[in-house]
Amino acid sequence: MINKVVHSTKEAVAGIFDGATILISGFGEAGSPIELIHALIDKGSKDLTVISNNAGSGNVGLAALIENRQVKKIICSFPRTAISFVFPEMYRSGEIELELVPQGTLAERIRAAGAGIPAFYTPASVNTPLADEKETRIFKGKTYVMEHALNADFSLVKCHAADKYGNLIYNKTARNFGPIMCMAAKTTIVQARKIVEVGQIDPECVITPGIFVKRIVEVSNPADESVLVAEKRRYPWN
Amino acid sequence: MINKVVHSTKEAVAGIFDGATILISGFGEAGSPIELIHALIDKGSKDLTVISNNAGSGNVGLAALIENRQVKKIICSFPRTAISFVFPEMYRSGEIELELVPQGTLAERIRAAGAGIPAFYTPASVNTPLADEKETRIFKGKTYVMEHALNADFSLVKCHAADKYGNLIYNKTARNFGPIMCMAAKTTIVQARKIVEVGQIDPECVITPGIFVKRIVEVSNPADESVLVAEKRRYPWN
Amino acid sequence: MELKENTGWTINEMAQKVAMDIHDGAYVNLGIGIPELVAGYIPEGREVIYHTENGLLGMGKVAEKGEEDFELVNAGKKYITAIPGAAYFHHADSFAMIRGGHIDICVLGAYQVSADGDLANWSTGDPNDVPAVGGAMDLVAGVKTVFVITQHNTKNGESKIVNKCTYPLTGKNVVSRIYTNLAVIDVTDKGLYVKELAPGITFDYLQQNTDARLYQYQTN
Amino acid sequence: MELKENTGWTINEMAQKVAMDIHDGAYVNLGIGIPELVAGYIPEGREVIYHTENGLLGMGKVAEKGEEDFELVNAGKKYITAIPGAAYFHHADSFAMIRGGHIDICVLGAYQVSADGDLANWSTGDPNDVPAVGGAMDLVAGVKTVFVITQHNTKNGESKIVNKCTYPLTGKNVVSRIYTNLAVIDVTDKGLYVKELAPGITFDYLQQNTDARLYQYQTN
Repeated sequence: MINKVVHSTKEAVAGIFDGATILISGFGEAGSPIELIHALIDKGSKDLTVISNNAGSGNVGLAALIENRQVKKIICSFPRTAISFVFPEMYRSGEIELELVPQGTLAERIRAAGAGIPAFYTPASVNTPLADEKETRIFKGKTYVMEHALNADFSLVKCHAADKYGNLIYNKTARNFGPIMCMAAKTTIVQARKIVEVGQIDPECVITPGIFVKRIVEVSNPADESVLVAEKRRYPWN
Repeated sequence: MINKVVHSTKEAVAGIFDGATILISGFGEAGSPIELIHALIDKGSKDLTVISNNAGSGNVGLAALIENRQVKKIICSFPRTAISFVFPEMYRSGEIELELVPQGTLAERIRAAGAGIPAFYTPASVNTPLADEKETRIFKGKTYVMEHALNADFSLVKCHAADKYGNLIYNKTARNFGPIMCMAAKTTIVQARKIVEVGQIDPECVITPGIFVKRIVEVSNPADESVLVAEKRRYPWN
Repeated sequence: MELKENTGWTINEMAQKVAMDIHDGAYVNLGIGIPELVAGYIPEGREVIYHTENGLLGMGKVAEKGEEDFELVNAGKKYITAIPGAAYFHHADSFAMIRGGHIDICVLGAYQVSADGDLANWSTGDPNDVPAVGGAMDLVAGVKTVFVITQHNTKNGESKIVNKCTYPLTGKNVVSRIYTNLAVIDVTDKGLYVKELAPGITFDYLQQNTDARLYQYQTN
Repeated sequence: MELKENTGWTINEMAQKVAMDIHDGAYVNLGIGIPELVAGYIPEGREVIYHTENGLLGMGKVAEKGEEDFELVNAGKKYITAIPGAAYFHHADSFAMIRGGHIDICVLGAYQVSADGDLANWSTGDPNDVPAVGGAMDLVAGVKTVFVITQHNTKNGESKIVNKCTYPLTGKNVVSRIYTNLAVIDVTDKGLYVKELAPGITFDYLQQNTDARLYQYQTN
């Protein structure tokens, strides 16, 4: 019988191998699966390619994963924020690779991966350095750039509630990349604030249908990244 | 102040011009905006190109629009059903043009139009007659066909409830093409079973955000197409 | 040798054979018609989630008489129900599930299947027919495993399992396994291998009623 | 002639100028920073719906101190609120709104704007800077009307309105109107036309502090 619930974040991140490509949800701290990321730090998988909108803050979550030298490349739209220093320093010293992608193109490339679309055309970035060396094409007199799907081996996603089928709902703007990242990975791993009974999520309001989810772990009191950053916490915990 | 509610289906279909391209929601009768279609029959706009999954049943709704010689071309995945005869007869006699599109490609072309994607690649229909004369391309060793966005001038959509901002929710599988059709037309016209106060639709459960909707009309007791067909009704009403 | 109608398995037995090959936890899309029977034969203890491409994951049984909801239908436009834990979505999302390789198994009917696993099931090419395709081409292009369930021969006794399809294709090289009234046949890189014969059907009889060359698995 | 800091309109007056040009019922995306001020100056009687590209239509005011919700932020990661009638959605849907031409107006800051309406606002090209683009390229490519709000000159007195951008472009031929502390300038096919001058600013003064050639609308 179907039950995708696992009982620890350690179990949730099992099998994430060296060299894997991983989608990580979140827009800044909102929707960032910080406990799953910390479990991945504990696991120690290396040479990861991470696809995420930002590159982390302070010394926790995604920034800590980068600081722990587990990420060789990040595919990202906005790798700097007010309190980010880990990625910028490693980027300047050439220790990490960056593929900069416009935010909407990033989202659409992830959605395309989930939808079985290998490539599509977008007007964003045409005539800019980010379209250099990319194929362009004119449709109805307007120039577009061809962009490829961003498939991944794993995705780490935070949601509000899940049932054992893997149906998910999110909370407010913490939804952001979650639904499309769930679609685009071979193995989607979700941390939910609560796990509810099958049938408790209104079928009209399911945001991620269970088919896209492989493992769910309940993290009922997830850390607030901004609080950890303000307190100058560091993972592994200092 | 924003209020997209109009007070009659006649007012709702105002401005639909001869030669317009119109998206019509529904999968069979579920989600078919039959009252808006009838208003369009009353209006009499001609030489329409209709994009819809099916081609109507009996002598009401979309079938009646076709029978009334208002449609010159239909873009469709499945133009025959158990009780469809209007389209098949006119098709055989060469009175209406058909562009047959696989259902998923139809959906994706509509979504692409709404999302500003002029073209994309799909594996569906490769090596079949429906890909004849279409451009193909190989990505990672697999062949795909390029498909273009299906933009429209108008869309006629049925939903369950709407607020005056145009936020919409749907009912069960009557959702089908509604949300993507709302995105893909210059002017989206919606019939809602009920109009509710702004704020009554949970922002987490809005399916079509109001930005995609131009006009809403309340049709509180929409006809059931299958009942009309069983009763051999004909529009204009016999 | 003439093929009698209803030789071998009944349609329900064929559906049962398919059902046995659907694993616990599978996400399954059943085509319109005979494939719909499969849902009735999933063995006890297995939970299967049905997808219907018009926008529902977690399709339940057909609606009881008098309980029909005109806005709750399956791809065949039958009135159905939804299970607890179901989800509704729009067509682009529904076909993202299909095209994106998220559905494990689909079960489809066929006009013809070729030795290479090509499928023809949407058009006989008859110019008098109104062409209609629905989701068939998306399903065969995107679903991980495509099962075909079909009578072995047409009513005129022609083989549906052919060297090369003469009807317009739905997809090339897409079918994994064929369930007919006479046999279960695997489509492999090395040809069509007979996995199981219906009671009373011999390999030779099967081959005589099949255009395409068949092979037997070696047992030793 | 030397340009004094704070010559002409204040930032708030500039934001007010922009707000006056936003029509009732408009769907608007405000960039991070100065553009955010615009929301405070929408005239009474006009209803404007704000889109924030991280997944909300119907953004309300900034959250009150102590009322912040860590999961309700805008594109600048500020804690905000949502209005009644708001809707949440994922990033692909959010950028479908942008790319698909559904947003009426966006208001962005600028490093440089060219006479052709080219915009540079994401990178100074400094190799020591970590490049970051966010949604700027999608916004200028997709939103119907792009307004720029910016100081007319840099802190070093250089003109931000140039013949040709020297910084990396965000988009080519995308800006409709520029609101600076000195003037409101329309980007037209025939060049940059001055729509309004700040109090005490003459056309000649403006031209002297602007690299690109400016034109005056003919009044007769």
